[in-house]
Amino acid sequence: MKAGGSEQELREAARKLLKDKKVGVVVGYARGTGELRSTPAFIRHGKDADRLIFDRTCGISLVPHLRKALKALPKGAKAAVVAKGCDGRALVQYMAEGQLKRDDVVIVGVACDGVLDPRKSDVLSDSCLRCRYPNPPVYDVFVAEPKAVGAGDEYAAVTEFEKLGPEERWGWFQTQFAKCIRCYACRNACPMCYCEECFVDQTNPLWFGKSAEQPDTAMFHIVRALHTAGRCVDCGACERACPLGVRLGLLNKRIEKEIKERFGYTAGLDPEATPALATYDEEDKQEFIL
Amino acid sequence: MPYNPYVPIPVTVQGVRVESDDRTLRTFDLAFGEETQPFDYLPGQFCQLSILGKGEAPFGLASSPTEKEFLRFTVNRAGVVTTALHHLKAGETIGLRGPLGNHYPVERFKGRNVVLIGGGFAFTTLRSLAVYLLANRSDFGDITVIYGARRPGLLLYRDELAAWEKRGDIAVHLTIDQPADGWDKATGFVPDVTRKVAPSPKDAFAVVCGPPVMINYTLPVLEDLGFPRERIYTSLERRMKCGVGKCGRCNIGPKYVCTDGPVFSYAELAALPERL
Amino acid sequence: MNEWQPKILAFLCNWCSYAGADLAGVSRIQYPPNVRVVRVPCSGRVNPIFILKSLENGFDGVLVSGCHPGDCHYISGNYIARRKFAVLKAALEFMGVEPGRVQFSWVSAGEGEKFAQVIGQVTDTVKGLGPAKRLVKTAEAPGVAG
Amino acid sequence: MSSILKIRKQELDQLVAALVARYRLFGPVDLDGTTVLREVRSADELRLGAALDEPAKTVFFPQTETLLHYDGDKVEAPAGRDKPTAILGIRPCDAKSLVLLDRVFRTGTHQDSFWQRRHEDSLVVGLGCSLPLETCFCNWMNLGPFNADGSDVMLTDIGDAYIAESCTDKGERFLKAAYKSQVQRPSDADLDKAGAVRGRARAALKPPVDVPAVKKALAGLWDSPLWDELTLECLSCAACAYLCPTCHCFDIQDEKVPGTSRGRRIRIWDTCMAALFTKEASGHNPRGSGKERMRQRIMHKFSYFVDNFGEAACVGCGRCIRMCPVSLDVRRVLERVRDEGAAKDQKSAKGVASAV
Repeated sequence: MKAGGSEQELREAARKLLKDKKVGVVVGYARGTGELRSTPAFIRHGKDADRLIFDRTCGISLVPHLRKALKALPKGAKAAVVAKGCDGRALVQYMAEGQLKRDDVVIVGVACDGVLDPRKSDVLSDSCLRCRYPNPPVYDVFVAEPKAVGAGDEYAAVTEFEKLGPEERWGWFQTQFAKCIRCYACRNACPMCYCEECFVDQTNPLWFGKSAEQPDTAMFHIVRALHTAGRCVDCGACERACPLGVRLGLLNKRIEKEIKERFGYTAGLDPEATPALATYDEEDKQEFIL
Repeated sequence: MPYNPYVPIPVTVQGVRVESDDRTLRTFDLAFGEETQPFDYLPGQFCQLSILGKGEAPFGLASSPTEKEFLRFTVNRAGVVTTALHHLKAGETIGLRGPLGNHYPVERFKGRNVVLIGGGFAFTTLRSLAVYLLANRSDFGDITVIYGARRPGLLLYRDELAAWEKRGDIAVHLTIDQPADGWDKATGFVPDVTRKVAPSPKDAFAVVCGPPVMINYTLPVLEDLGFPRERIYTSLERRMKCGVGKCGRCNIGPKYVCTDGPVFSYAELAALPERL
Repeated sequence: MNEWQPKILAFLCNWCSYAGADLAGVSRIQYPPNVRVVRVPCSGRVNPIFILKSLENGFDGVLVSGCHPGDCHYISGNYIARRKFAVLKAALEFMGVEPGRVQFSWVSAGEGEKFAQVIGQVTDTVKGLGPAKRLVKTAEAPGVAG
Repeated sequence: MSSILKIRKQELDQLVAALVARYRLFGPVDLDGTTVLREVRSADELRLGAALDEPAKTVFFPQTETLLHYDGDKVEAPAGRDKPTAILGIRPCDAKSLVLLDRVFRTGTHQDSFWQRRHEDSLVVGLGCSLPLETCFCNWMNLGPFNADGSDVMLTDIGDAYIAESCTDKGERFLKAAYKSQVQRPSDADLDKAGAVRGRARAALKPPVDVPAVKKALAGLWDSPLWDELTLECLSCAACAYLCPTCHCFDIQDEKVPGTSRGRRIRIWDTCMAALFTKEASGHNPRGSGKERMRQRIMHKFSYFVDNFGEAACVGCGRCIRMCPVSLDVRRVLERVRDEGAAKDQKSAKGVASAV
């Protein structure tokens, strides 16, 4: 894929940030192996800015890489990060959760048309097909023009799935779990999985077995979905990271829907809002409680 | 049944003794079950002790092969398995795999002087070695023990140390980090005491066991004193699972602590890339 | 004939529901004996992991019971819990786990009758569902073949 | 003498039936869009030729394996096998990985009985690799898309049929027993086609990097900043290790059935990329940071394994590249190692020169 106009703008923006000493590093995308993959790039010198790309292959969430880059920088130094709409939402959620100060990071927003599902070379990721937030909610620099906000029913796939009977739904999830090898690529690629120690790595107590059998694998995925409930920005990085095509974004989306309908909260839009599961409303519905 | 390196044999707890005054160390004497074949071993080797349902962990044999009646282990309570071991009572059965790993080169020690240098609760296999040397006393030259702990109450096998001090055929130098009430022996860290009291390197071997920091400071002292690297031995610890060279976690460079070690000469260690 | 009896685990908050259970006992109100109780300081202390772990360990149903809204000893523990449980319930149902397996209730210290009634209701529901299969870790894992 | 015969694709059933009669047969199958190795009983389950997402090791060294069952103090080893194992349709890279793993599990002071009893008497019917992927680099590792090492029989796909060739005595005996007199010999045209397929596959691979030079360079790069840089890119997940056909590290865990005295001890794949791998109960961790873990992974594969087993622990299957969530390419790592090593050599040569 050729470097388009916005890619040149992106490189120019990176060069300027480095030249003006606004940031110590620009975390962005470079070409990975083959035409369909990208890889994280840590640009520290203007001359390397030409490595930067942005196109439909840039499906990694760079937020985990930004976290590492910030740690590696001297105290007080800032990092810039290339952020799609979903990545920007993840950064906003970080701010809402007290994980990142707005001033620590320079957000280079990019207009996103969706990224490819790495397992199907010419199809957009599920999360992109239903995306309503192509532009980061906050940014310092924006490369090219912001996109029109997505329309359509973002929960169509959830609604469709719910039409199936419980047996079929369970069967589908069992198939997904059967593919899982517990490499934790989903967790490590997830911007919101930033715990210092994940519950599956705790040994005393050992919450769930370490086997790749059921229900140990299921428990990992369910608890991960619950831990990201009200925080997940549906960037789809987990599904794209999965080497075996486990598709659990649907469960996250269902949880997101519940939280939106019940509590009127959508993650990653407002850095001042308290995350849905860290607060309450006395009037919350409780029809399910005996 | 075909050979299976992962199946432990049952052993019975004969006796349990609280070893340190902070109760974090316990010594277990184990006996072979009726249906299990006793094995032979040499000082420096280790076993995997297992509590079914909790797991396994490696421990150096603190008994000497000359003590036929029991296998002795001293266990520091740190994780899940060691905590479960600390709850054991006499008469209970646990699993054991071993003996594993290599051993101190006792054949090479024959006719030579041996100095044993220990720190903290890593004195276990040194006890095994000392008892072995004393049981075959005429085979060896001078035997010197230098052993230190943070406090007197953390020294292992205190009754035995006292008995050795009374014997004329083994020199014992005990030390603690800081002066303490009632302590009339040396104070100071093991490397410093070693520098003061170590015997001549002539015809001598040194064996060092202790926490990594103690080993790191003691090895150069021995070298300064004139011990060649080939005659300094140490025993290493690493997190282990299989104990038989397969599971891949205890390596230091290309060497596996479980099968190539745990005993290494300083010369071998110096050739490895990773530090302790 | 021996009817199958479900095993149900109940996490009861120390201040209300546990006292409610106590009152039911002292008042000699009959309720099904299928429930094992874990006393917790607050319904807010119940991590969804506890509930999932109970199912994995073979409980056919799980009940979490706390103070009525406004009565929480820690002011807001049950409000926060209510949000967590709503999400957990939706997620499990979406996956095809029977909704009756995991239930929630508010029972105050004075509601011995209600406690007995909740236990009766939960037990009946779980009985209707039959033994739990989904998310249960079976006693013997597949042996080594080949 | 080795047998060569032609198996029409619509007659693959006969081969599968012959394998199933003698072996517990594993082959590539589709699982919701992912190609995995599973037990198969008939040819129509197979998805031959698709790039296998799981490595062949899963057959002999499954991700989860019961080492023993226990009840109270009583310990029981799991029941043995009933039939030997066969694998159909793995590529030569995967077949070679089994040879390397056999060295790990079968040599040294202890033999791994679990690996042994599965691997012993096993039969591998490999499928030559007609279409190397962009991520393939078997030629770097002294292998090729039709390398026979590890296969007992090798198939070459010529379109409507496979040319089957025995590579070992075991493979020869199997083909003889399976096909007896009804063998269809390939025509010269068939053999030409097979030759062309092989030639095309070899030509598709990119020129290799000198891997022995990489091993030499690694010796001097213990403290290289390379490891820090790679750690920044790497997510520290286990995709590369678990999907690597030669990675063999494992963990051992005990499980207990709640409310009983019964349970099992299992082994599960583990990875040197995880902090927990070497963390001791005291909290001490000899490989406490990502840098040390990244170094361990590369060193183990391309240096230590060579020291211990004579070859690198890599067969160039490229799964770690294809499956890496961040497209961290091990070939790029090896090139960087080689270049840094060369730069270092040059520097020290200069140093010597100036000292003289």
